[in-house]
Amino acid sequence: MVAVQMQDDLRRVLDDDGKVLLGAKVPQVSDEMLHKIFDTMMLTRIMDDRMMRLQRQGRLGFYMKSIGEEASHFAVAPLRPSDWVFPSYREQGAWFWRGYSVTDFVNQMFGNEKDPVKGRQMPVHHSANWLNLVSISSPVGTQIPQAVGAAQAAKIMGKDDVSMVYFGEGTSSTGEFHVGMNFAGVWKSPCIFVCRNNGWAISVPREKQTAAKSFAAKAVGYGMPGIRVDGNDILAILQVTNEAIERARAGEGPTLIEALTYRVQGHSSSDDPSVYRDPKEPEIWERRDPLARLRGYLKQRGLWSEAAEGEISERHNQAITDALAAVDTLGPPPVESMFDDVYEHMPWHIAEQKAWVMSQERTKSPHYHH
Amino acid sequence: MVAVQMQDDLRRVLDDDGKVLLGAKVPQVSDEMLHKIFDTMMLTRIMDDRMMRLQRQGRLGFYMKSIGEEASHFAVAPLRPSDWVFPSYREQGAWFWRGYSVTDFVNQMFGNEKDPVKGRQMPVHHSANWLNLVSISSPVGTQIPQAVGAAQAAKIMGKDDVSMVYFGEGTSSTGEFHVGMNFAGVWKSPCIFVCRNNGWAISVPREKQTAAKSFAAKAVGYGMPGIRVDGNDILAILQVTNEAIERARAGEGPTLIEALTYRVQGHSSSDDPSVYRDPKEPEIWERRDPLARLRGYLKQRGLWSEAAEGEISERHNQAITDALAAVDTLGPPPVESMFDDVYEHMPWHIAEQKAWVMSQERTKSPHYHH
Amino acid sequence: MPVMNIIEAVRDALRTQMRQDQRVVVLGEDVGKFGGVFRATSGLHEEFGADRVIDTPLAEAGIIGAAIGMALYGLRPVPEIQFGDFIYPAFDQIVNELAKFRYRSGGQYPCPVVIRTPVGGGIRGGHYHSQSPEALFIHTPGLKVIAPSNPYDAKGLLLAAMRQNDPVLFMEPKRIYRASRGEVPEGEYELEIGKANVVREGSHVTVLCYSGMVSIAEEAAKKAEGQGLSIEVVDLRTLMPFDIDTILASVKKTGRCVVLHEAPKTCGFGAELIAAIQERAMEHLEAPILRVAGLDTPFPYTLEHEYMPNADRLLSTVRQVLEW
Amino acid sequence: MPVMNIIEAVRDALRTQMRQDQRVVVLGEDVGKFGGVFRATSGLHEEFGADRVIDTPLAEAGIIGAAIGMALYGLRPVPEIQFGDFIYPAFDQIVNELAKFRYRSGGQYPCPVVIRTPVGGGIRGGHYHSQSPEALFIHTPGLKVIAPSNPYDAKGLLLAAMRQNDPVLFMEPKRIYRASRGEVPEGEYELEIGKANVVREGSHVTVLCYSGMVSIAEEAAKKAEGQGLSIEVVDLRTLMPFDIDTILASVKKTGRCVVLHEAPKTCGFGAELIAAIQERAMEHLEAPILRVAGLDTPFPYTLEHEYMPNADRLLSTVRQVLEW
Ligand SMILES: Cc1ncc(C[n+]2csc(CCOP(=O)(O)OP(=O)(O)O)c2C)c(N)n1
Ligand SMILES: Cc1ncc(C[n+]2csc(CCOP(=O)(O)OP(=O)(O)O)c2C)c(N)n1
Ligand SMILES: [Mg+2]
Ligand SMILES: [Mg+2]
Repeated sequence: MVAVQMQDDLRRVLDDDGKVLLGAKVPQVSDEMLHKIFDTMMLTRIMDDRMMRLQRQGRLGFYMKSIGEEASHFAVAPLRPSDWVFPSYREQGAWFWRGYSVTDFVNQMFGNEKDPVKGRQMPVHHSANWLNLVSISSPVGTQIPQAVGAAQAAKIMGKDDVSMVYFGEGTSSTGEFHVGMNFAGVWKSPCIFVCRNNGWAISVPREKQTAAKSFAAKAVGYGMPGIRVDGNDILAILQVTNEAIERARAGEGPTLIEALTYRVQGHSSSDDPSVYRDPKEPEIWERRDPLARLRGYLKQRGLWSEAAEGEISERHNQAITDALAAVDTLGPPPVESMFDDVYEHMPWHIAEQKAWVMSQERTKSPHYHH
Repeated sequence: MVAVQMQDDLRRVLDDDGKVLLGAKVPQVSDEMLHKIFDTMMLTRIMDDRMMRLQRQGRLGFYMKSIGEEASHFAVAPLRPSDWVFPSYREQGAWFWRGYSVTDFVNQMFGNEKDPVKGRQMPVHHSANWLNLVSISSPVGTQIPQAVGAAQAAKIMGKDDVSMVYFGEGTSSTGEFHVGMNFAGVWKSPCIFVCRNNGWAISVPREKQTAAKSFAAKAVGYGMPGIRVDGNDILAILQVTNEAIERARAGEGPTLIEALTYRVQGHSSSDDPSVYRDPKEPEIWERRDPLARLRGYLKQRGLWSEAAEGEISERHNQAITDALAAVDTLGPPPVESMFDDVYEHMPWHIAEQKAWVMSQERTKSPHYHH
Repeated sequence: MPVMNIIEAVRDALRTQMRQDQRVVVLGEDVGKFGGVFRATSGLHEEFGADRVIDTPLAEAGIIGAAIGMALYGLRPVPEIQFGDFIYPAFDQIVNELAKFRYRSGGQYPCPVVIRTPVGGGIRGGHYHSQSPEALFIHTPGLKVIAPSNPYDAKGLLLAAMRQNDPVLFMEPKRIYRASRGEVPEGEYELEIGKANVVREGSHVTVLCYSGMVSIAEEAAKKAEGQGLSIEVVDLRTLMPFDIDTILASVKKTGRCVVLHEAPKTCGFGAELIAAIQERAMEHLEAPILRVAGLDTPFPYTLEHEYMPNADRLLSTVRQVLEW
Repeated sequence: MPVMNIIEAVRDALRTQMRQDQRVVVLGEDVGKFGGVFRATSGLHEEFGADRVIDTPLAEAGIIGAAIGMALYGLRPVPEIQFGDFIYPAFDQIVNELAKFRYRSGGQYPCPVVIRTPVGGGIRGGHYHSQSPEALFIHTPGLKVIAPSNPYDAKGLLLAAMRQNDPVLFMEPKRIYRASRGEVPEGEYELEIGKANVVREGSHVTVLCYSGMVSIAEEAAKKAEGQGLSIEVVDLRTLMPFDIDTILASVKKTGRCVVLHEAPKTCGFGAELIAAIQERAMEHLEAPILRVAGLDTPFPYTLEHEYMPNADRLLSTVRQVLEW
């Protein structure tokens, strides 16, 4: 898992310091896009840090970091706004890239009255229909056949939108992975499958998820191309997703991308990886940090300065601080709202329960924190 | 699908007439075993014919033929009695090979008082725990992870038994196929997966089940060997299953076998294939009939005579006639028995329902036929 | 008005709506060229093409998962699950995804998928071609559950289902797919979802039923009539949300009630009806509400007619309630 | 006697039985080295090795499917489903296979699999880490369903479950996994499956409850006591088969009853209890039986304590029943 450099089926453009590898083809990416990716990757990392700190302070119920895996989030970068994205729970960068605001993000964490999903779901379960970012759910893998359905719907409706779906390597063990991949293969749906192989599914290492040589190899069973890419190499990510999107849009069908990366921290704020893995393992991967590599590349291209990074960092930190300050003034969603959206129109039995609950003594939700 | 001869990844030993192909390695099979296979294959075909005729006469509720696919049933031939078999619904030959009697078979068809499963399930849903043949269920694919569990249990308990599981190519699309194959790969379970690729899943042709090059190719995704074999070539079947069983018993793990064959008739007695497929298609395959090819091979080896075949045919027909005659004297299972076996000991609520039903006017089951 | 059976009425509803609304697509196992194992979609593939009448690989989780994605993107999928007994591989997609999409996204993502599936026994189908799983879905907030008993209702309710914006489980009574015949208007009409139908008025006892059991109740009511016993038969038609007003009105009138369904008794929908009625109308009840239901065993093969409720059992239970 | 919490009691039951019976194996996601996300299996991997404490790939259908095969071959698997909310991918294996194996094989193939899974809300888990799916399994003939409320019962019932021959769904109340503490005997003992426990005697009204709701009922009963109101609290412990005798005895004594559960009200287990009681003891009922239950919405996050039943709601409903 560690010896990434030695795997010759792996697409790479940058070395671990962010230098372009000898003979590597650099994808066409505008400086503007590179800047924006760097900026958004910074935001992602800063947000992770801030949220995790809040969680440790007991102010937030739950959080899931993605540190070390952020490059894979930008597989969405070459998409058009009209394309659809079906995320799992660990691609914060994809949300910010598409325009999800720091305020929405923070409000969702708190499940407060401004939470776009009205306090209905746990932290990190976003939804933004105005960005074609589909509601995240906890059961892993369910989004995979859904993404295929959306891709196929576009095709049926004569549009050239594509779908992109994210999931972890552990999730490739689910039945949903199989049925989704298989439908896409048969239907030639314009769907791009991004498997973030971060080495771990909670405490279970990837060797216990599959005996296949790689996750990309699974594409063979579905008659689609499977590509392994260094998931910490932003240029390689952009290269392979560009290709996959082009294929999909041209009607040539789906692609499976395995982004080889590493879950540097615990699975979530509830996890303690020291129980099940060697604390040395993350250290090796930290040297391959995607943000540092992008920074290295930008430096070489003369696109980076300490001042600029300082400005980015400050701006994002400030935005988060502002959003958190606003949070202090926000309460939970109104109790009445708990009964909305089960159906389009409230049926009698829910109306009855609502009336009853509202007539009862109010429960003060013991864990609604500011 | 038709051009079997041209597929070079396909294991074959016999040509379409039953002659050994130039350079083919003939597996070690005793004359006795060949005789027994021929005998059992004859029984399978005769049984199919007789049952289907009964069904057409309205005496039987339902039937599923396997004509043209019988060679694949004898993948079980190299197994030991202590090995376990998880069949689907279309491997009659496997049951007879292991010692399931004509009488049991016929009684199961009628769901009568002598039915080994007590009239609980539809025709062709056998169960024979004394032969390590596991109860068939209609939901396809469910037996696949179960077979892996049994195989793994043997390993855990330090026995060298193996499991063999049958399913159709359509069933490879289910989530259960994936999770079963994947567990077996990771666990290196002694499990042999036999995919009967008979070209059709009811009305759906194999091209609509997968975009993979073959079903055997799916093994790549699970880190196990996948072997394509001419499913109408009994010697090739014995060869590949021998190899797979040896590997499994030696602790080298699972194998996926795709037996390429063809569903010559309708899916079941309820089906009408003329609605969805070219009636010429089966004709081509009839020329590749596994029974005729085995007969051809036996002839060449001097192991066949018309008289012997006549005897076999007569013996089996007589056994079926006898079993059917006995059926005429048998009634349905007693109504009381309907309440047994839900649990080991009958709980109060079922006892109460039993008492109530027995106190009610008896319903004469309108479709209990003799 | 043309006379149709239930299969024809379902097909007519699908065809009518597909002609009107380009967004409606049908998908499932064998629904294409073959027209479905019960032929409910026969002719649709020819008329609307393979893009809108889609044969899928054999995977119910894929059928429903894909249908969800299609609905999110803007289609109106009407997936078929070949038998109700095979809906369980899609259970997670239905109860954790489809049912909760609107709610969990704060109303952002409605998910209008209408799942059609044949249910019920009496066709010599044994364990796996006979089940009645409605209770599992009624217990799942976010789903509507519809269970028509005749061609007229089937068409009107299916049309209504395809024109509203919530996920629906549409259960079709396969035993009487062809046996139940009746006049069905051509073209469009809708029956209101959530409204029961008093198919037969009576004064002594109310029988609540739905799907394949309605004809059994009617048969019993007819028999009873000769014996001076007046049974009111209420066909619930929609099980979620069920029509509490019609139910209460009838039970208050008769003072007695029996619930009839095919699914196993314990924790079946009958239990909910009883609980809901006694919560609201106990003072009107002159006897306990009893159930005639499927037995708490898996569905058997040979003895299926001993397993299933029938008119005699219903009448004997009605008498028990009357004599209480 | 040692004092344990529920997690410790479950672990102790597993360890005790695994020491006694070589056939017992544990399998599931993260149950090995990590010892389970709730640490219920912690230490077992070290003691019994990777062959008997098995980390599986991430697939619930595989976990249950494999467990079935293991049980058929002769092991005694005790699979863990990480959260009750994630049991649905295995739904087909549980309801169509595990539950029916003995029956469909004419008694040839018993299938003794004990599925452990944490259930219930109150841990800030939102939609997908809070559900209480018992009704779905109670409605499935062939399964036993057990739902202990405290460490003593958890160990005694889990031991009993692992020593009998039917499939069991063993639901553990995760909210009080650590909060509920009590004396638990060392070594072996069994509680009889199917027996309820009158945890508190009372004369005015019976409250039927189980799992995480028992402590809520006790809290309410304590509060009520000060107000001269005597509540009898019955902890059902086993939901299938439920202990009709104890239930009826209590309800006949008090004449009034409230059912308390976390799962959504409609078609929940409460409905069955009500139906069963009024069928058998209507003449003893002085008021309708009311339910205090989860609401008929998906389980929310922020407002989970508005969603879940609590002592105040129970008391207000008890008063409603008393004043009827
Ligand atoms: C169906 C289902 N089963 C179990 C879980 C519990 N669970 C949450 S995340 C997770 C591991 C997922 O690993 P992977 O797919 O590799 O994604 P990663 O967390 O590494 O990003 C598990 C088992 C779940 N959410 N859904
Ligand atoms: C889970 C499930 N879905 C649907 C069905 C209905 N069905 C029965 S057999 C069948 C086709 C199976 O095809 P295949 O696996 O190729 O086996 P074959 O019949 O060709 O032997 C279908 C769809 C089923 N039995 N189980
Ligand atoms: Mg992972
Ligand atoms: Mg087939």
